[in-house]
Amino acid sequence: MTTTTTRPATTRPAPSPSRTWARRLRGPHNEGVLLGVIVLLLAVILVVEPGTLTWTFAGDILRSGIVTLALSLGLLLIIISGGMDVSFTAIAIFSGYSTVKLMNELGIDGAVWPFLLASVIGCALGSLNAVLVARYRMETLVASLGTQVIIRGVLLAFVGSTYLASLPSQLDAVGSATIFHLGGSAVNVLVLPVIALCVALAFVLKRTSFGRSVYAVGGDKESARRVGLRVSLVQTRIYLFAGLLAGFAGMVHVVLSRHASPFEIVGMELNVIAAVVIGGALDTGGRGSVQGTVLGVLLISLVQNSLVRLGISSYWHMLIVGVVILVGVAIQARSSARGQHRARILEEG
Amino acid sequence: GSTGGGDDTASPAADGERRIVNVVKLAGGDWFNRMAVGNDEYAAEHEVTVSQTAGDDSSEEKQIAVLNDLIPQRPAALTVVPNSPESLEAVLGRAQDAGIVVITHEAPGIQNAEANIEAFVNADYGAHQMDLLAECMDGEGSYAHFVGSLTVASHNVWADGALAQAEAEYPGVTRVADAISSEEDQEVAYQRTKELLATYPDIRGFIGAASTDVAGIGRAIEEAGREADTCVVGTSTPAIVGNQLESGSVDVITGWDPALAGQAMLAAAEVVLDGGELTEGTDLGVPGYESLRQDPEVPNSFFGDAWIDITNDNQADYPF
Amino acid sequence: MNEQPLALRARGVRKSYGGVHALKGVDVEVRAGEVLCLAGANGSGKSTLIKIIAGVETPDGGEIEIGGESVGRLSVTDAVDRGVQVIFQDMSLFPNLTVAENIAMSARISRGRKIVSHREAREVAGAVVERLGLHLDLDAEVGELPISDRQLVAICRALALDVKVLFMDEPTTALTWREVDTLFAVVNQLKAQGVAIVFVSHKTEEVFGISDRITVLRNGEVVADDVSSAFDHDSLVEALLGYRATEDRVLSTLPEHPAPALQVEELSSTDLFADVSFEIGKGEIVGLAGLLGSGRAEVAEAVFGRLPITGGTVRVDGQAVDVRGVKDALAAGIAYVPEDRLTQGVFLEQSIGTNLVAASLDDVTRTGGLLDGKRIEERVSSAIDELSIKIGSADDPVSTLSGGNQQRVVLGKWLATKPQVLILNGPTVGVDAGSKAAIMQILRRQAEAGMGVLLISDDVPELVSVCHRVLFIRRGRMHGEVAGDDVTVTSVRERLET
Amino acid sequence: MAAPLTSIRARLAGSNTHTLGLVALALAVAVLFSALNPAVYTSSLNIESITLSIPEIGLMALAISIAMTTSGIDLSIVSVANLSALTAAYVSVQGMEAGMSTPVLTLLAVVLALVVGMVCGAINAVVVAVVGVAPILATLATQMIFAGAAIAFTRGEPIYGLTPELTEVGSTTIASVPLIFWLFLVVVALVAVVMTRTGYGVRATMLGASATAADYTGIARRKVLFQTYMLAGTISAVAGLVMVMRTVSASAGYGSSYLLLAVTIAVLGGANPFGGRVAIWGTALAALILQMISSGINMQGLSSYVYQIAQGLILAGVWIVRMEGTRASTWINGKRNGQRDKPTPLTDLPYEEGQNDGSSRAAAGSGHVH
Ligand SMILES: Nc1ncnc2c1ncn2[C@@H]1O[C@H](COP(=O)(O)OP(=O)(O)OP(=O)(O)O)[C@@H](O)[C@H]1O
Ligand SMILES: Nc1ncnc2c1ncn2[C@@H]1O[C@H](COP(=O)(O)OP(=O)(O)OP(=O)(O)O)[C@@H](O)[C@H]1O
Ligand SMILES: [Mg+2]
Ligand SMILES: [Mg+2]
Repeated sequence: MTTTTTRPATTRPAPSPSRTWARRLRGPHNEGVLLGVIVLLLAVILVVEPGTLTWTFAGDILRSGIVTLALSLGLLLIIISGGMDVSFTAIAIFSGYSTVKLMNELGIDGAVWPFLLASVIGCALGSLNAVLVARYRMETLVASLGTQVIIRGVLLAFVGSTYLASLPSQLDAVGSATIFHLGGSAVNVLVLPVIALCVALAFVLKRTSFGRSVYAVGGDKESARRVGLRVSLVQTRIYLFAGLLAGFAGMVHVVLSRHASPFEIVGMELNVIAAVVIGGALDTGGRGSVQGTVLGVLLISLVQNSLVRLGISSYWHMLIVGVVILVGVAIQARSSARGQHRARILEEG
Repeated sequence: GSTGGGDDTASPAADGERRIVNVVKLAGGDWFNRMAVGNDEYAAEHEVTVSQTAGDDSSEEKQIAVLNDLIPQRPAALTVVPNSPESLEAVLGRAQDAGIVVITHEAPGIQNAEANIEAFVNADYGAHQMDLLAECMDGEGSYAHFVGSLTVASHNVWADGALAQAEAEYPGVTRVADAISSEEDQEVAYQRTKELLATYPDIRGFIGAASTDVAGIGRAIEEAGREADTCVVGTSTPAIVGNQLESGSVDVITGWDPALAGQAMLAAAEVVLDGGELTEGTDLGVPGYESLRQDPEVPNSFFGDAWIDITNDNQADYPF
Repeated sequence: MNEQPLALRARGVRKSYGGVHALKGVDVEVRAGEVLCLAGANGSGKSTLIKIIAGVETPDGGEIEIGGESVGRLSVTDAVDRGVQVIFQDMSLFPNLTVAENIAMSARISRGRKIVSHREAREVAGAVVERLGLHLDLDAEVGELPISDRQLVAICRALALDVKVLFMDEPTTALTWREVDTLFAVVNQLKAQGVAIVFVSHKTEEVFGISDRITVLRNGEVVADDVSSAFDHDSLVEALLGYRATEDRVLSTLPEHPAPALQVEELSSTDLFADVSFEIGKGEIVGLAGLLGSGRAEVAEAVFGRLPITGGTVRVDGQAVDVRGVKDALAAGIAYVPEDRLTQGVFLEQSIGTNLVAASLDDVTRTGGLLDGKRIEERVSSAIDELSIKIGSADDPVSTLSGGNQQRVVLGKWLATKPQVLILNGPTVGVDAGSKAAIMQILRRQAEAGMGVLLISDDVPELVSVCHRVLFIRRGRMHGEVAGDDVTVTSVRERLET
Repeated sequence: MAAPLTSIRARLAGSNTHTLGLVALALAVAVLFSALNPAVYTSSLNIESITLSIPEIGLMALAISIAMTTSGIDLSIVSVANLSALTAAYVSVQGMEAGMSTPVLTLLAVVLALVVGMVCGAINAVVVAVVGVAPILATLATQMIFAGAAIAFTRGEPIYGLTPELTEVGSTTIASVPLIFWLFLVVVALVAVVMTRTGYGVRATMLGASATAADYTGIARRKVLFQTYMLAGTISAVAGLVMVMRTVSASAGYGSSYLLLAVTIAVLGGANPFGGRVAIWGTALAALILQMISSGINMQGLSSYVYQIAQGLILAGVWIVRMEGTRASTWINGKRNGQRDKPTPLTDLPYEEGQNDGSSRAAAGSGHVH
């Protein structure tokens, strides 16, 4: 095919090499900045209390971050699509608790299928959000406020409100199955499926049509519709998928803590949201990555796990965690504001 | 009759029968379900209808709302286990103004109640836990104290009582840090214990105040394989830590029977409703509350002698 | 040409939004290899028709045939599968995705792949960009691109797939005339390949330059349909308006020696423009011309306090003004009608009345701090009368108005602040010829009342029709001026090109 | 010609049908529960109970509603209220110990509590308006900071006690309605005037409707945000005063369950999380409705979890009814005008081109840095 002209359509100078370098270092969602903050924090700990940084410490952080991480994955999906969710904690505990309760009542046991069952329950509960958001176009935060109280209410009123002190034995065995030790800290086998889910979600987001649709919907819903994406279908899938992930996370929580209490997890939602957002997912949608979320969870776990080790009185813990979260979201806000440039117009000289 | 789970607050009383509502910290949960069992037993034996209710989470504001909503229904008496005694004063005052008798539990120093019935003197209870811990630790070593939250008064009194006892009686026993909050969450207790074990490798004792604290502590100790050289003492129930008592990761739990505490409140309410008076030595007819002690400084404050120590050996005796 | 088969045929298409009848039974036909221009004033229903044929909107009635086949309910993917592609008026891009991904998006969706490959996306996009002879950074995020590049991305996206019917809804509003040339070359190429093209533009020159046939819509109905040669400029404008309008040079009367309203001296803003100096007298209408991306909008935004000034001075009425923000500019008496009416100019979902007083709230506040309802009412009704804004009720949201009326609301908002200097950036973009003439008339009237006006526009005849002088800017520096009788369409074009 | 003042009301009126719906809902709830148990539900004691419970949560919802008008949110309301309550209680207790005259002390306690609220609001404002953090995240963090400060300051212990005057205000009733409820109504009325009849209120609404257009209209974004978060902080402080007057005590942990409830009430009242809508009286109405339901459910002896479920169902239900109502009326109009060959299947309705998309479009289009 013969082309018409060869003149440049736009006379914008190419971005300077230093800027592209800085941009790459920063990462598409400011992951680089976050990594910097984490390194800085580690350096501070190293100076203040060098004995703290041990393999055991790493193992403990892994252990404490794993549930938050599992919970954050579904939320990430929702935040990328431009939504907000506070119901995932209720979905998680509903799925985990009712699975164990069911196993107890029927007297059946298992190690793997309970996780699948909990995921299915989570998916079913996610469909409530899906209906409200995709069918009725309800504002996502509002929809999830409603479903959170409904799901928790149904759980406590109709499923059960008692503490289940022990899990069926095969399931409990998962909770004590160690794959290896990091220092003095046992690394539970459930780390593997959670890591696998992270990898899988990263793949889904980057390399699948569905994943790219999530970004597209988060970027501009009307544009998505106009290129032929069925926005409500994408949203339905997102909320089902997020429900499934929350259900799985609930089971991870229950198994790792080796008991089931219907009063747990709910109340954690703001912490998880903070982790995801510090990880670079803007609340306006269209942005976010699994890598960033992992770093966000890491940062928050790091802070929460080092306070006692640094000998800081517990009266100060909440204040310090709050300050760290504030610094994290502020850095994100500043660097994404800096990301918007006006193209240079003026000729040199 | 009565049921747990707060399902029938206003079940209409049989004509002329006295109606008492038991307002607890949180709807559901083993502890208060056990209290409801006690209520049931009491109701079966006396001419009284008892029901239990609570907010949907253990916050004082929800409890206030529940009480507020109950006042217009004018039950004869309210037996209340406050989430925060101070916050409830005003609404309990309203209840009293409406002619309702108010009896509380776990609310030392409360003013707007005809009586507050404690299973024991809180500071003594803390000291008793310290005695148990020190005995287990042979009077040597450092320990940490968990409370459900830094804003739960009784937990903090226990912690102070234990510390005072250690300072007075066990010079070898020291506390490693301020009381640590578990946020009433077993998982948090577990995490903090792991951090404590890492930070203070020679720590030897743990006391937990919230009923799930020792469960979390015990789990961390089990994972670290430190059952043998650590001592875990705390307030809990066999339903929660039975397994760990068995495995030795938790050594002794202490507490009181919520069923009996519930009954003691009902009995006290009936004494007042019948025009009687609670005094030093009153017998409520409930085990452990046969001879109430009255606080000389706070006349509406009464103590039973109802704490129990539960080890693996006797846990079968306490089905809650 | 007429031998070619019908590529698209719509019959009796109807659509209403609430009470607004956007289309009242429209018949349109295009043949393969034909360029049809869909002409019509603002709100005449052009975009609605396109959205319906693209499967974005559902019609209330009517029949659509694509490639000789009647289609029932049409979804976007159905339309794409049948070879329909659209360059939407608002571009409909994804600001958070890269250029490559934006361009390859419809291709990806239509292929229905489950797994995507970034390499493939870059290849697809690269091929289109190269075919069109464009230079676009495929890895840049669209949200960071200037508006003209976004327009190019939207064009590329529509051409990434095999296309049989191409709709172009005002694709040139953000382009310089050079880029328009490139686009037209592409259109001619596609035409030669037998693609049917439906082109929408408000610029009559473009319409005559490219189209074989013209279908004119007015108020949701087809009022004329003929080969282009059957129309001339005046008859086309008359068809779309239903009455005659002209674009002759009519200047407002200028005082002998006008006192300066705005003096800009050696103004600079890092990376954007430098040493910009000019003066506007009271009663004078001055044009500022330059290609898109020449810095003309940036100068205006800097004077209005939206961009940082790094050197030089601004004087209003002889007084130096330290413009650090919009508030300072407003206080000095500078008003600015921005480029993008929908996002910058109006509060779409707020009422017309509120929009009209939004910039002058302090004037309608009583000493106690409460708003003065009576004064507001007077202001609003006088603005509505003065600017002849056509509305149902002042309580209706601005979004219910047509483009021209929305722009009058923006003007009204600023005139209420009684500015000394009024700067307008593309005030008639996407405004029909009738409203355009009315807006120019408003400018002349305001100038005669002593206001200094700076008019930035791409529309050369428009500049010629009202400006006493025209200034030129190029790559961030002033580039001469023409004044008085030297202001002609030819002279301005020449200046722009060199 | 209608004036913009009325049009500001008309915007309310855009949600006016909404407000009317809320009134109808309130009546329905009142009738339902009165019928179920007239003796208790309509007793003056019950009215007193209901009106006693509303003010603190209603005020917090009001603070959120205002933040939502500017398309923000304030998650720090409960922490701020607690800090203010603690301040009032602390000043009272310390002052009475020092033997200060109680009227002076009362004034001091109230003023300091309000100042604390304003300072917290100003901190939120700095983070939102100057640093540029999205409000939901900014206040998520400051909420922890304020609560953390309260815990660090009190070591978690409640402060018990208040000047006699404040205690009196908290326990006085007029016509079987508590004084604090009348106070609440006054605050609501004042805020409604501020939001609909002052320059600030209109600017805040405009800013919420479109931040970009507000910038180009010379509405000082930072200033308006500052005023907004200071106002929200002050209202939270009033809520804190109401709390402390009601309970005669304050603690760092009080009211943790109020946060999501307050958001729910604000939304139910008609606030739009995307901004541009003023819903002050609607918020007050929504607080009333939820409290009436809570009281009725308790009266029926149902578990508090049933109330939770009801709360969620109402939130979702109000929305669904509104949506289905719109669908139905479009459909009926279409029929009446003979404009429709066949009814549009519900699932195929185009994606709403509302403010929602408008604002995302606006955000995408604004690449300007200042
Ligand atoms: N989503 C909508 N909701 C309500 N009314 C609408 C909607 N879309 C279009 N309209 C109305 O339908 C009519 C036709 O609009 P349309 O966008 O098709 O006009 P147009 O000819 O493309 O105008 P322009 O030249 O300004 O682009 C207008 O009155 C417009 O206000
Ligand atoms: N551009 C604006 N944006 C937002 N609010 C404004 C603006 N202009 C005025 N106001 C509000 O109107 C009130 C009265 O306006 P006035 O012009 O007297 O104050 P101001 O000089 O803008 O205030 P400041 O002293 O902070 O600059 C101000 O206190 C402010 O609340
Ligand atoms: Mg041991
Ligand atoms: Mg159009």
